[in-house]
Amino acid sequence: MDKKIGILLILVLIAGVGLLFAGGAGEAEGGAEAEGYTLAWVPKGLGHPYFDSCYDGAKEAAAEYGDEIFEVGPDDWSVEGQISVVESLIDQKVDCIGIAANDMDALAPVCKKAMEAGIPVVGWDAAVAPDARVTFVNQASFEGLGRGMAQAMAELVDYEGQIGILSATPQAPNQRKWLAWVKEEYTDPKYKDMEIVDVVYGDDMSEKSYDKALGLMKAYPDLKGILGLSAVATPAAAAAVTDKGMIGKVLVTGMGIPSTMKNYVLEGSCPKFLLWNTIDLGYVATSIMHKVCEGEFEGNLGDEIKLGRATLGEPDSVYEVIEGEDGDTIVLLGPPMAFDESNIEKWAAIF
Amino acid sequence: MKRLLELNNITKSFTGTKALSNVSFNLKQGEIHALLGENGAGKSTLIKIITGIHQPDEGEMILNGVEKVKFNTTNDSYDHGIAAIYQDASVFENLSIAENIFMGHQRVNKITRNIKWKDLYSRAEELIESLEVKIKPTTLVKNLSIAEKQLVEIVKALSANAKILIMDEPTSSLTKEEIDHLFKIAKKLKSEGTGIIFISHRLEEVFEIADRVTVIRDGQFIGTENVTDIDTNKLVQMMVGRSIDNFYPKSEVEIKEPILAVEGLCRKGEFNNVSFQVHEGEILGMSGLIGAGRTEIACAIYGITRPEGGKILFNGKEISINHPAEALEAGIAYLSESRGEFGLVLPLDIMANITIPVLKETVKAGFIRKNIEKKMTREYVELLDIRCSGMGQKVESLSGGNQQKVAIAKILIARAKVIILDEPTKGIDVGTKAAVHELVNELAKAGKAIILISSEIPELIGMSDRILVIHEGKIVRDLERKNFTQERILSAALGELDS
Amino acid sequence: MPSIKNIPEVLTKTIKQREFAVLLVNIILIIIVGIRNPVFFTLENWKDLLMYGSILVFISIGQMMTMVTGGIDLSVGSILAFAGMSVGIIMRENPSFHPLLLTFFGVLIGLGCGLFNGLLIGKGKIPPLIATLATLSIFRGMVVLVSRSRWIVYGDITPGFKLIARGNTLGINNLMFAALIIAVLSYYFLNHTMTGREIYAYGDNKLAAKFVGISRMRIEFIVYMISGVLAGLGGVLWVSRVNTAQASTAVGYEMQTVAACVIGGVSIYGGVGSVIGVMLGALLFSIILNALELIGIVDFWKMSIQGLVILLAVIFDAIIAHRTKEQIRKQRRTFDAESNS
Amino acid sequence: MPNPIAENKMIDSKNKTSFFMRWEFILIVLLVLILAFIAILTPDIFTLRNLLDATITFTEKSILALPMALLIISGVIDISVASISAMAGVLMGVFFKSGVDLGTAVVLGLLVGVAAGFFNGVVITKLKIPSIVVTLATMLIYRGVGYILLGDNAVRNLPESFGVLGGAYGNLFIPIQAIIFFVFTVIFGIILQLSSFGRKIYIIGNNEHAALYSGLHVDRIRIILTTVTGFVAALSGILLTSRIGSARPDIANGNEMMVITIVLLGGVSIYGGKGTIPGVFLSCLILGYIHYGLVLLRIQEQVIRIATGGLLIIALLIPTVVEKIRSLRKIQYE
Repeated sequence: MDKKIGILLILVLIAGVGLLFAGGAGEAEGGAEAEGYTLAWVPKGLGHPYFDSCYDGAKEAAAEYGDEIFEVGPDDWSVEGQISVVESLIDQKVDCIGIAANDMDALAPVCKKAMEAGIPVVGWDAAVAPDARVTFVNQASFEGLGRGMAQAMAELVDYEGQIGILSATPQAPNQRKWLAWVKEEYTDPKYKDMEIVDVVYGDDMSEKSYDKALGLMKAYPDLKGILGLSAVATPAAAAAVTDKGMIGKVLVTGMGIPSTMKNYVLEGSCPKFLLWNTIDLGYVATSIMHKVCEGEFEGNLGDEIKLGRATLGEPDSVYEVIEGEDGDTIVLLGPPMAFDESNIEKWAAIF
Repeated sequence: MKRLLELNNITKSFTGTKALSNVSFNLKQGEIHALLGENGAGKSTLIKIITGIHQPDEGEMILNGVEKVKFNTTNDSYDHGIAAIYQDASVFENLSIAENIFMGHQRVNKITRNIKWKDLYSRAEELIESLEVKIKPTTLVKNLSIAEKQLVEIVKALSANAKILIMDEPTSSLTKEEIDHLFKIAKKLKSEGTGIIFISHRLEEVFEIADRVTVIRDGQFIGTENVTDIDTNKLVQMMVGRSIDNFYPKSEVEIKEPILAVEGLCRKGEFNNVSFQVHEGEILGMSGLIGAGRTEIACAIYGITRPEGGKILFNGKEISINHPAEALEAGIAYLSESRGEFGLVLPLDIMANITIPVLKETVKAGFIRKNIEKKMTREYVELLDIRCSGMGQKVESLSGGNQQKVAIAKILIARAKVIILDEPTKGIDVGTKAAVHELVNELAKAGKAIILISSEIPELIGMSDRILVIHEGKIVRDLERKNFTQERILSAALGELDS
Repeated sequence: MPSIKNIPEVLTKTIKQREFAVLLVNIILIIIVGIRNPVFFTLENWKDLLMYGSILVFISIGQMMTMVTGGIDLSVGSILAFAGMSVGIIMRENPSFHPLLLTFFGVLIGLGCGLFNGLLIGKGKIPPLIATLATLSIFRGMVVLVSRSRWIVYGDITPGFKLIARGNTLGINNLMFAALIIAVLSYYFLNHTMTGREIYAYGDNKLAAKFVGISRMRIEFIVYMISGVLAGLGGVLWVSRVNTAQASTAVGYEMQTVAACVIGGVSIYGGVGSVIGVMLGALLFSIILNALELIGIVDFWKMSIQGLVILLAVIFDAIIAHRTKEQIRKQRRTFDAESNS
Repeated sequence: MPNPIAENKMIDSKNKTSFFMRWEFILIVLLVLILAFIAILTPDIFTLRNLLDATITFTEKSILALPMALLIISGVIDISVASISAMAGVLMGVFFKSGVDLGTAVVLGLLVGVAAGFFNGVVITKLKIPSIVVTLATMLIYRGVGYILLGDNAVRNLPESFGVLGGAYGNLFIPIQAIIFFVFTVIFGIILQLSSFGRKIYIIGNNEHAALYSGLHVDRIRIILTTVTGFVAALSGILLTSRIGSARPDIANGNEMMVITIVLLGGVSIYGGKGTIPGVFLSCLILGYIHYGLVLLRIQEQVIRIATGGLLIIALLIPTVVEKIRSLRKIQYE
């Protein structure tokens, strides 16, 4: 009796695990095709809507060029995880790797290794060190977005009062650059009546960000606004404001994904926020990956490439390699785009 | 007289080894039936079959002469009025006495299903009083002495108001007075018609209380006798299959220099102002009730605990011992009374166990050399004639007696000059007992100084050159061999000094 | 025996001492934080604090039961996330479902996970620590699988569902109400029913438990089931409180529950632990988190401070325990020599 | 008199000995199957070079599994190892930044690990607090130290020469990490299986009281073990730091779980007293290559996570089932 159940248990487990293998393998098949290049799409981590919408764009481009593209990433969003993913991609001899680096320097060595192994690396969303990549598709210049968010915040609280900043993980390179630019912008005298009282970190986890936002409002009763520096932080802050019934008293802005921000925009807890078109980001990055494989594109300063379709940033769908803020060479997706009740409905439907 | 219980041709085996084969046994109403046999003879297995912990492979069990029964859990047997007291008090330390007594059988409210605490405690109160003991039923068991825990066990059994009461070595850790008390209770129950199965290694107890005695050896049924029809030697013969003429062969050894001396040793709550000397070649007996402080004194000398006053002199030099290692270094070895817990590493093999104190001697260039280890071990396995399939046999698969021999071998291999033996014959069978006594004498001859702690006064009288009697943590008597008498020692141990 | 008479007092004293100590630390902390930042005393703050604490309380109670049997359940965090995510998805697909129905689903999922643990530990005889270590990864993996990497976001939460955490019952916020109910029920279950007592007995001495016919399997199934159910319920309330569920929801939460138990004086050897102790432990833990927030201690110090608190708690326990043992020893008997000196 | 426990033990021990004979064997079979699995599904990738390279991705955990095995066998567990790794890595970076030359920085980092492990050991043994609780607390403390020191930064641009340690782009045929791992395996294997120290570990793990009464310095030995574990944890943290070329407080997150999984799958008993280094070594490779293989198959991380958990459970169920089958057979024989 006991024995039967014991064995049964094992069988169930084996079956279960087996199925999961099958399931997993199945997912991996996605978009597989005979000819064309094999492109590896490496987000910062799995299970995040932002990166999912990027992948949608990537798949669109891959389909366009008849390439196979697949998504692999660390489920724990760790640097180590991402490194071992790239390690295995090298062994798999994929044709090109597109990566959103969890850490600019930490990923550099392994990306170099990939390049040495003849696998070009294209950065997107978050850069790897310049010498470890062909090029980097920058969704929006850090300056542009940083200053943009700062101004948006200022307009909402009309240039006076305390504001708190809710950022993602402490190490995240983008957030740190944006934060720098936000502070830079606020050095301008016209913001003299505004004060950044605190910068807190929600580790890109909703509930932690949410608790941090509550914490901000508690610790600074006169708080006028919260600036969310990540697609997770902003909705979390807005949710906190809404739940505390502080709509109008505390205003939230920053960057976010339309589908997750829609309700807040309509409720008024976050009347306005910024972002780029994530689908375009994926689309452009993948197109470039293809061109790189074709050898049509080396990412030298001034190189131009024409994409299959127009995008928000480049209506004429021609992109040029320009000088980045850190003196590196990048492809700029375009200006950040503002979402408010006028256009939220439309975009929320898209991503 | 009506037969309460009948076991016919019971056979039981564990993974190949037959623990019992064709054993028959019966219990009459209102009798105390002693069950005897060496360790591993199969007594406990038989008991566990009766209580439903194990199920027999063959054979039948008949209750009250009519009802054929099969017990699958202890509850089944409990429901048929069978209750058992196990040797190793199996209690719930963190629960109250009352809960220990009724665990699994609490009365609950029909509707709310909640335990009726008042009822629980009052019933416990009664039962405890019926034993003329004074303990609050709300006391947590972890605050009781070993003896008191035993009593809780007994009360637990009584609570079942059992028709059949099994006492599995109930006396092994009780003091004389407590034993007498227990026997009073047993007789009372007997007179009320309860049948009692009584297991003990102390033959004198059997003769004192039992009506009939059944002996099993190596899982075989040897025979059932009326106690009045047999004597000790006959019984021993039945148990070991050979007669032991002299239980306590005391050989005269000339006593040399004092080697270990303690002066005014104190430890709060355990013992106070303890002073004595032990000489080379001397066997110093230590008597006293359980918990009188004998083991505590030994532990303090051996470095398990720290004395809080007084000093220890070895060869006249004062030494401080903060760890057993230092004691062994100095030449003092200690054999604990519970070998399972403090003596042996049951899952390891004989070799690994015996060589622990001298591990470094088996090492050459950092590695343990099996051949050296084997040589060292074999010497002692042969010396003590430890019955085993080989030096690689796991100790846990040895019989109690042989386990004890391994523990002793471990002491011997340390080559100590002073050897403290704490209840070396507790719970081991008569055959091994004699062997141990033999060995102790040998050691004395070899000029070792031996401190022999024992609850069996005859043993002490038989073996010792001198006997210290401990009472409530103090040495109350220091007797020369010529003045040994049961009475003197006992009365002193009980604190009734006739000075 | 003269020995026993005075021991119960000693012991009850020390037992009080522990719970008392936790309480004391609580109070001291409250005062200090209150002085440092008056906001602490505002009703708002306490509401947040307790809303956070409530979930911790009842999941810790489940954890306590497993620890009382001498086991541990490391998978509560993952079960919580799994249940929360699944319920969120169900809600997203069928917004019409009644919150209570959803809650029921959550509990059901928790029950399933708990049963699985119970099966491994009770039937499969796998040591709890490892079994739940394994299911910790398994359930966590399931979260991402079922979510198909689409989070449950604010927009997916129906107003009714939000009310689960934010609504009131008899004037008390639902979370706290739930916590209270569960605490009371568990207290009754553990202290006044046979099964409850058998759990303690089993954790205290497994051999003796066998002798009195307590079924090992039954007990272990029960405790891991309860732990799972509470974690499942916790998942629902959690999502309803923070209005989101994602892959990383409640990662490492099991450590917090264990911490709450340890601070509350649950022995990891089994057999010892009280609902009140755990409640106090959980409260202390929540207060610390909240306090760090308010005193504006730099974020990066928090982890170490939490660890330090746990360490101090256990060290304190160890010392008390040691003291008690010495006390009992010294009182076993007194010698004339000492009594006159 | 043998009580039921003792009797059951008897049965267990009989099974276990003959079972543990075969435990490593089972692992070998498992390993072969997995390698075959990889070879068949991805023939072009199945080269020794690749397999060795792959070790890089799990060496840090593997070397840590070795001292952890000793520790668990001695009846203690340390779940703060991952935190020690992170702390050591960060401190090394911080020292280096503060101008100390690299070598010294590394040594200092290792010393930090030693100190941390020593602290664990002392609290566990001297205050007699269960190790899992102590290390649960120190896990948070140590992990926190990294954040306190670096906050939201990471120590970047460590010299390239340092990167060689991690084997990330050292062009030797065998990655340094792999070498370290194999050497460590041999060392720890000898210590546990052949030396008297190893014997003492088994004795303590099986019955610490008996060990004490036989004159073994139980506390001392356990402190030594926790300290060694701390040291190796630090080393593992530094290797990791070298591999990712920057010192950061968030590395090695959750490694403790992985390490324990390795150790237990290797046949070490969580209750102490049982287990071997060869077993642990094999389970290192098994788990390492399972992960590697599944990633090659582009199976998502979460699935791999589940698979690993499932594997652990299956491994742990085997003894129970084997035992049941045996005992049933036995009874039929009678």
